[in-house]
Amino acid sequence: MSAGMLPVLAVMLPALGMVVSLPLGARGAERLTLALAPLGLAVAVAIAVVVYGDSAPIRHDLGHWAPPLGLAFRVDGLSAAMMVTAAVVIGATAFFARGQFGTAQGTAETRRAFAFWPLLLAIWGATNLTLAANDLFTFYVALELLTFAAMPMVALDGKRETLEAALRYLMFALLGSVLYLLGVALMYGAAGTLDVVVLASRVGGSYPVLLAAALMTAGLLAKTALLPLHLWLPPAHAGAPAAASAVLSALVVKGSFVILLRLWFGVLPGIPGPMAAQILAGLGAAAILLGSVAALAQERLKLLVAYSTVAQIGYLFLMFPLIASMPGTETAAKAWTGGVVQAVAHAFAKAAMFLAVGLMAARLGHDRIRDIAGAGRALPVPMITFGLAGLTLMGVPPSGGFAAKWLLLAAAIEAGQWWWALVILCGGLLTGGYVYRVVSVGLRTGEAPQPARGAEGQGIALVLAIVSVLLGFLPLGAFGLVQIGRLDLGP
Amino acid sequence: MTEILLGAALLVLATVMTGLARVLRGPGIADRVMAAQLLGTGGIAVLLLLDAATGTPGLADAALTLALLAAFATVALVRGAPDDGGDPPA
Amino acid sequence: MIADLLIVAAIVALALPVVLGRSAFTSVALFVAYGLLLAFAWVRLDAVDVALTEAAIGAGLSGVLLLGAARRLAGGPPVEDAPPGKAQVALIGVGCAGLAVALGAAILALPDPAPSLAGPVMANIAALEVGNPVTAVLMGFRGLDTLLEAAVLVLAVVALWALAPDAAWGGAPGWRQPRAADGPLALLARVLPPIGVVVAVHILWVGADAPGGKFQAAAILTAMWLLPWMAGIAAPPPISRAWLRILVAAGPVAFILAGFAGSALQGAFLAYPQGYAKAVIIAVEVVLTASIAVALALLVLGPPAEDRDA
Amino acid sequence: MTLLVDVFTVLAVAAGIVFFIAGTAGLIRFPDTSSRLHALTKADHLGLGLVVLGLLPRAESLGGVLRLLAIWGLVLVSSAAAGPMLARLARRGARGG
Amino acid sequence: MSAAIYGLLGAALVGIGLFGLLVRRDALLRILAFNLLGGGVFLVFGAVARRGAGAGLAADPVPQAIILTGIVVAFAATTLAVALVLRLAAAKDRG
Repeated sequence: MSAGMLPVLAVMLPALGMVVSLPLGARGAERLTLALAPLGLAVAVAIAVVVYGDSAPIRHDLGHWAPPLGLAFRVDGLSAAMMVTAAVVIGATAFFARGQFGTAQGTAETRRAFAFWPLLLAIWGATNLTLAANDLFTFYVALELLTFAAMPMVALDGKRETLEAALRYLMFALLGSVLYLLGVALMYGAAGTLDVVVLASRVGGSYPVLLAAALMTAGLLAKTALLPLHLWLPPAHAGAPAAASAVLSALVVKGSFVILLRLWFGVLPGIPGPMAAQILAGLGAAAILLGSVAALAQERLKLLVAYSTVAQIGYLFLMFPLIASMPGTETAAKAWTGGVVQAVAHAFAKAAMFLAVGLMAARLGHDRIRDIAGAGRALPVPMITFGLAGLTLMGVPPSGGFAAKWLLLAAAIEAGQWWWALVILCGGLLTGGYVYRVVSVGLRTGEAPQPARGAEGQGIALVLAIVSVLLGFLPLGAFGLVQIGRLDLGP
Repeated sequence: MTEILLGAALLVLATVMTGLARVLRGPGIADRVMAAQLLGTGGIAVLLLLDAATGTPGLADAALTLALLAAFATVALVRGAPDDGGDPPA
Repeated sequence: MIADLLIVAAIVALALPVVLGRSAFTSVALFVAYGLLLAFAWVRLDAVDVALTEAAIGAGLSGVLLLGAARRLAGGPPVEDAPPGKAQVALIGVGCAGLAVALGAAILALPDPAPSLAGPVMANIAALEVGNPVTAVLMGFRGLDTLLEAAVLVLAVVALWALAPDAAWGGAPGWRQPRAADGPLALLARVLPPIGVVVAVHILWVGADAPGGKFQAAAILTAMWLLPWMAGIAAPPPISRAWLRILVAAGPVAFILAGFAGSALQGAFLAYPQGYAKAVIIAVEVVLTASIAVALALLVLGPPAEDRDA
Repeated sequence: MTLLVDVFTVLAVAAGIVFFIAGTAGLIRFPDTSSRLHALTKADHLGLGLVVLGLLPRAESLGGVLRLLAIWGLVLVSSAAAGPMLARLARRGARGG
Repeated sequence: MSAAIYGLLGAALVGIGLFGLLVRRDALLRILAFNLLGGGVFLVFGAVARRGAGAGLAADPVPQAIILTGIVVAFAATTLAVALVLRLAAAKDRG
């Protein structure tokens, strides 16, 4: 088997699993998902090893039809790193969710169990598709897969508030994808292809291309929930069950972000002016500051974590002006690595945090922050998980979040754009504020904490949090993986 | 002959477009449904005339599809009208 | 030219009141007419394949879906938030008009001669052994998109059922239709489906070489299956039925397996064996048609509803 | 022979168009719903029927003939089925705003 | 020529649909507006396809195939939105 098959497996195994989940029913789908999790992780790791070993992206022309006529998979370092992340997060979530969505032998299928497993697999497959595909329309199909899987995840509880959150999310997401598709149409009209690599050599800064890029960017920002298009995210992510929130925050918003990276630095290297990149990062900075302040002001734990996602997404956009203003330099490489590591570290940390918060809420019967006193004693492991994940979000050394934020900070200073460094520092302080607020209340002695019974799945959440911290211990050379095949440096 | 058939197609098209005024004006639901039905029938005639004139493959099949679906849509419009509860379940 | 202007004017004349209308039912009726007219636009754009799909899905299936919804919501549509103020509406209007103008200008500014893949498609179509270039693109050059789209439909069914109320889980999809005692509808519901099935088979069969194919055939089959249900003379099967679920999943599974067979035999995912390309394509299309038809029908019916037996 | 066919087609199609125009005019001008319904039915049955009749001799194969007839048949059946439903709807005076 | 006309029609439908989506508050009308918007996008794609005529074809088949896929996906999205709106309405009825 050639290495080219690996990306195909990464996409098709979850997709096939999702499809056969329907006839298998809830119990069969659960077992299939748990079996696919290690298999998919092995595929992702193999991809990372091959890409790192060859120092080149994996390519596979589907049906032997090369672009621009056909479709090709292209997995570079960024994709490989994100695929491993996705496999770990999905696998961890799957094992975590067994308690809540498992179907015991001989019991009837419930709606929630029926839906959860195929939706989880769909999110996995669609995420891998955004990472492997290299065609603007295939990206569109991947975006729709993500939306169709994420929307019912939000509404899984079936309560009225979650249904409202799901409807609002669906409207945002559909508007986002239709604007994206409009841009795709113009792009094809201007260049006669949708392949990212071929497009880079064909498009100039003509008016239709710029309008197409603007439409696609707007659509993708709505899906990534960058301020001011974030309104749908907090109610959606806070209303979903913990296991669902974990993948929604960790992976789903990253899918559209990766496509945005492909668009800006793959299709259009150097074409969007520095001003556009500054605006994008300005929105990111606003998201960091306002999102963190909003998180500080929340009364409920899950909403706090959701607003924290709004803020952490902001960091991802700081890389745009740094790369755009210093193309091809060491500074751009730093910014790129910083941005990608931020996406990876946030995925682990936020998944861990949502799972931990979910455990606390399930145990305490509520998630009001001022009433969680005593949680530290009753639920020490989730509390530690929350704290560790918080370290990564703050960017405290030696966590993965520190590595990411440090790289971005250094790149900002090298690029002479010190204002972004200031934003990163302020964001770190604000993040520290809301994490501390939760931990300090939680560690206070509360009234009669229940006997410390092990909450199911708390170990899994803890492992994710530890991974998010350990990322910071990786030797710097390992981060070189995400540099491989960077499209802004040419195909 | 081709020109004559094309002209005929255009004439039918113009006619049924005029009928659209009834869809827009109503006032009753029945009127709107009728106008939509005329649009379907006229559309079929237009497609058939175009097919005879140009021989573009697929047009006759499009007319056939339209004939099937127009029947379907009419039923839907009638059944979907507010206050049409049909007869009580037997 | 005159025909084009007529069609364009009529479509705009219908689209505006759809958006501005006061009653949801009227808007939906206008929308159905709009869908029919759009089919003409596709014919004029030399996209007969799309015209067929638009007539079947845009006017037919969407019409049924939206009319049913309008009827159920007739009591009181769920109003989300307060309506925007006049100034805000004006601002949005100007913005949308501006976008439309910018978009129009971009379309007129597209390069001439237009870049196109028509040449490469025709140069390579022989390898796929089908005569309809659109089918060649869907099943060959961009087969991955079609495969994924079939998966999207399965996912949509899962997502739709996930929205069912817990109390209704496992029941038959959709709300129960009142029975039509008056003859004509019942007659139509009995006469039309057999004809429709023949037409669907015909459309699927010619699709390899002429406009037509699985989406169009599937949409017709869906309509034919829904007709007896709409007339109240037949009930859809409960969603827990194994055969129903297998049928929905069969198409994408067959397509993915065919793809992997290509990997094993030809060294690339979705590569068809030489000399058997058409046979494989048609076999996959037949299974896909059945799956898509069932999936579309389930999507139109909606999730099982609580007041089914109320 | 071809000339004869052409003349036949032109006459039949022209007659069909007359019925389409009449049906549309009726739909627009007639004062009440039930008379509009009658006008519409004429257009449906006769207008399309004459067009189909005119095109029949031009069909290239037996399949084409069958398809033309099937199309007309479908429209006849569905219009016949929809008529009473429409009439009932009109009697109840359902208004769509 | 017809490509340009229908391309402009697509642009107009995008504007109309977006306006409806942003201004109307009735969920069903929003779904209709979303469909108009989608129809406009597909028409733009169709105009692009028509412009790409060549090699003996009246239009570029690649965008046409993409439109077909897109129509089916958009329809699936519409069914989900409708189901969600109906479910929400039922939930509200119950209070």
